[in-house]
Amino acid sequence: MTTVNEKIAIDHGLKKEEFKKICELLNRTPNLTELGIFSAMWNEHCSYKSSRKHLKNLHTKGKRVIQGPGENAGVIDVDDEDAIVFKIESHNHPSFIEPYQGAATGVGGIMRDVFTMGARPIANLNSIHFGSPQHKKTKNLLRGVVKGIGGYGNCIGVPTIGGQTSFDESYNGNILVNAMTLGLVNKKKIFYSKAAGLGKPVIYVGSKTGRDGIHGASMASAVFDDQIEEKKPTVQVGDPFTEKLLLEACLELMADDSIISIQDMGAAGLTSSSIEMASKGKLGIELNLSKVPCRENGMTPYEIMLSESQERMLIVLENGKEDNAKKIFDKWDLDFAVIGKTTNSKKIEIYFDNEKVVDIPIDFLAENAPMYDRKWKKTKLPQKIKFKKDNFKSLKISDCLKKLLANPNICEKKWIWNQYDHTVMGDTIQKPGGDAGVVRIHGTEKAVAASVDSSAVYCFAHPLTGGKQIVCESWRNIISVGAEPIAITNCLNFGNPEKDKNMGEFVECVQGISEASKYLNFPVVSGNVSFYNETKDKGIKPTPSIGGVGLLKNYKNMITMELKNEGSIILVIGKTEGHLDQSIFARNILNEKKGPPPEINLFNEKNNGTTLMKLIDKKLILSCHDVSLGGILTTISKMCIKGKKGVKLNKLKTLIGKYEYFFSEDQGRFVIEVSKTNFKDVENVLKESSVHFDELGVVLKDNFIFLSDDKISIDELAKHNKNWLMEYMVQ
Amino acid sequence: MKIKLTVTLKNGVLDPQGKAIQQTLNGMGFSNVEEVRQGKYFEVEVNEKNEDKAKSKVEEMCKKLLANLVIEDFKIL
Amino acid sequence: MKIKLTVTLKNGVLDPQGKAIQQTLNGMGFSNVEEVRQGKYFEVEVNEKNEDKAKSKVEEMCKKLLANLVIEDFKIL
Amino acid sequence: MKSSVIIFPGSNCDRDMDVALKKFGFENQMIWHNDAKIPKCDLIVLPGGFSYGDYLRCGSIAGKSKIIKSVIEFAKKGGLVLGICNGFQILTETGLLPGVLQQNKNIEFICKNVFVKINDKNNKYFKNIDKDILELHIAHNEGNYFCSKDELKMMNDNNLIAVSYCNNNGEINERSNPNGAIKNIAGIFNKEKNILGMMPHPERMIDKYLSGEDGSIFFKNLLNNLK
Ligand SMILES: Nc1ncnc2c1ncn2[C@@H]1O[C@H](COP(=O)(O)OP(=O)(O)O)[C@@H](O)[C@H]1O
Ligand SMILES: [Mg+2]
Repeated sequence: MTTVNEKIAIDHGLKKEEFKKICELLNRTPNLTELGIFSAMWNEHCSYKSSRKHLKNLHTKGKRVIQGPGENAGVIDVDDEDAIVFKIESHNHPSFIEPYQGAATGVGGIMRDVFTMGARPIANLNSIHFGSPQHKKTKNLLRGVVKGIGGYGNCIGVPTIGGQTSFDESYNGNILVNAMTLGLVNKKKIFYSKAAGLGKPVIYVGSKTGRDGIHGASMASAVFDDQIEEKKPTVQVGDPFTEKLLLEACLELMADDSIISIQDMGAAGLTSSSIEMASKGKLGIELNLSKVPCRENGMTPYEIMLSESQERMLIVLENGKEDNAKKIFDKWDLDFAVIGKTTNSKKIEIYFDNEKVVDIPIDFLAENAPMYDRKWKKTKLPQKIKFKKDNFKSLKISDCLKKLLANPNICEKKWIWNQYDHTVMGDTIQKPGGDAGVVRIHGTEKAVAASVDSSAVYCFAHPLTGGKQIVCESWRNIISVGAEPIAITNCLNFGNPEKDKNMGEFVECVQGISEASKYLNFPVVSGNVSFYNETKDKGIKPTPSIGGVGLLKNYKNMITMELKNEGSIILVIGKTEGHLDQSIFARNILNEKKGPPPEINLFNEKNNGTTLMKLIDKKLILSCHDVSLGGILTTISKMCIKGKKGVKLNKLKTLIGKYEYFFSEDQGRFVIEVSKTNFKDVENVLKESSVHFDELGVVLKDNFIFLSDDKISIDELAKHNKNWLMEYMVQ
Repeated sequence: MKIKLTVTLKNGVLDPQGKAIQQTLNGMGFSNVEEVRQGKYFEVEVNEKNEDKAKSKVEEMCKKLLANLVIEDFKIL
Repeated sequence: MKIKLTVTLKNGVLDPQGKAIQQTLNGMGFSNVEEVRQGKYFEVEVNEKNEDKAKSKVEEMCKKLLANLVIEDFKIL
Repeated sequence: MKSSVIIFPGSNCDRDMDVALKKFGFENQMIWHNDAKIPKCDLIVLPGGFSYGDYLRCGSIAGKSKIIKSVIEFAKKGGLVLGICNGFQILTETGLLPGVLQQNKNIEFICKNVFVKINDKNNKYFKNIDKDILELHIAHNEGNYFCSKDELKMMNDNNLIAVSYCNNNGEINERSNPNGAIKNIAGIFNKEKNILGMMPHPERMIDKYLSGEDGSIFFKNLLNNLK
């Protein structure tokens, strides 16, 4: 076997000093397989070496939190016997290289994280970000990613109930694909990855191991012969059919109590799964790689340990349960092999062809993994832009509105979600296109709401504010459908952490997320970090995505955004200050890209949200939509389009100019529809709680938005809103 | 003229379809089927009389669209 | 031995995939692509040394599973 | 009334169908594909999903499964067999129904509500239904029905085109055709009309909080017709 030296270590993505530390820890030079294991465990993805220090500051506790970060997924209590398991994860690089397979395996991976814990997946979401629509790669990437997400999720039969799609030139060379899954589990039947007990059989189940995804970086030319190209499929191919079988087989096995611990083989495959289980249980583990089911002949221990073949699981079983377990996996036509056992050595010891090929104390790989306190730079709050009357002189409200509704980041994304099966499982009661997707908890009166949000533009302008903003937006989206926000998961997509600017963006976004989630009592229960999203030195805008989850105690009280009744009154809750900087209006219409993002006032945010929940509880609200990109008028337009109704807007009673009033993106606001008869009650509740509101107008049967000096046809607005993406994709 | 080509998965890349087909064939009694690999086959009609030119055009198409060289190989027949 | 074959849509059967590819190719600047038809390509490894026998086995597989003769033709290469 | 839903590896609308059948009064049983026998029942349902991953062609591998022989036997004796979506694809692959389901014309998976017109009520499935147009849900990648001219003629002559995609006024035209199916065909019968295959999913439309309630009409009516 190749002798390991510094160069090979560096080819494996390790730093000089890291390699030195490995040799010191071991008191010898590792062999190639061992080096591969170190490089996998010590890389950013598994060790969180740049982020760990800061992630500790996240707010992770709450009354309903059953399991916070650190497991395969987070778990929250949703009353009775029920708990929801959920997490979001990135699959950015693979999706850029092979959009279909990259996105598909991203969905597969996150679903495994969820059903590993004993939960049946009940909903998928995705947050996808592409380069400028004009960029030559964008269209094919979008098409491939959407097909991949659908291809996997549809096949498994889990509804995709929501998501988010954005376009920004900073993703030209580096798209983002984040996939989120929610699963339902019985509180008493949650499975964890912590191994326990000595001499327990370690079981491999699922697909066979091939040479998929073995780290590109670790494929040093010294390691392989001239067939290297042949041996190097770095993108994995997903097999949703096998995953469906694996899901059913695992859930079947979980019905009794033979499993001690279970872990899916995700990044760094068998390496990280086996080491994590042992590390959490403070045990050792012994594996015999000759027993691992392989797809190809002649696979080396190095390859077997580092393969990222999909649809595989590692299980520690109770003694004596092997036969019964095997029967289940046979029934589902899946591979099953006893490949090792737990030990008290606190080491990972690996045998192959009767030879010991790896012998490493687990601590070296987990606890002793490097942790960096990287340099970071604070982003100053940009100066506020002074917009003058002149800026608006040549504009017309109706033209601006049409343009905004057709903006790629605001327009309807039906082309996307029509390709996702969003109704399978028969419990989807709010489909994509609303503020949050909602699925019933099967057979109960309860339902869960979920949404994914991010706002790279705000985060780029001022990461601290941006971080807070997304948590607030997520909270608002959940409330808007009538649910009580419970917890979030986060996928932190950033550039190169070795650059102080990018690291600063990370640190401050995390701080913002933490502050807001603490204040709103909206804890983080799971998540994932993706660094190095850059090509040729050009990094992405900082893009943390937040996946929020909420509970509806009775699904019949769900709220949707479409206007319901002629004659109702519409109001906006929350104060409109006219903050245009960083708004789509400023960027898209005034062509002004500078300035600070809208300020977050957590007190108002919480007060407005909880008061709205109170109103919803009292059944005083007919429809609701939070105000986000594009401001109040965009929000109203969407409610009109969906409800096929018009509105007559009152004359503005404010000192703010109409463009600022209609298009500013001040935070903490919702547009709500209230019946005439309930209006007084609503007014009282809002006043009691000191929530600012403006009465905007009344709902009409006619298909127009009437402004004091203009009239805009809803059909025309709908056309602008619905057509952009469809037309873009068929061109 | 019409150019024919195949696009196949690289060796070592998982071929779930091929695997499922093989198992089905075995189940149907074709017990001596040891492996099935599935690929794509294309016939491209190019408005170009010169065979070499047509083929080199198609090769370019393969590289840019028809095959993803990360996981697939193509072969012009 | 390894037997190779293609399965293609019968003439006259609509091939939406091929059509979409053709349009994309046109859009990418390959303006002289006039038609694209997509089919399937298989490599079947049969434990059988005699070529004729192997081929006739594969022909049977085509008829029974690999091709849907309502809309597809197959060709053993 | 007794019904059996067959589960193939990769079926994923099996539970939804079970829920729907039970909701409207069927005594339903789930049957695993490897069981060669189907217990005595009045209706067999092949549910939607991706049997065997739908690799090769949709429904083709399920068409060779063990249980399918019993389904064919049951059907040949006049038993009612309902195939929804993937179930429809399986029925064409086994030859119980003519034609094939190809990839949608726009080569995209489609998940949305559509309207279908009931063309024939002289059968167990649609007899006595008091509506001519149903709003149902589709979710498929291969629903583009195709058959030969002769088969089409034969089906027309025998009123075997069960349901056709239409708009909310019942007009059957290209705009109301979601997937390119020949003559807007959404579902067909065999000659004896005991076998129905259709792409839309009535089981996803069984209460007002879902995509709609017209699925309820279908199941209630079916149960009454079997009584
Ligand atoms: N990639 C996607 N997958 C599924 N649904 C999506 C996707 N992108 C957008 N949507 C749907 O469109 C809705 C509206 O998106 P967006 O305009 O970002 O929300 P909002 O109106 O809350 O600002 C989302 O809530 C979601 O339901
Ligand atoms: Mg919203």
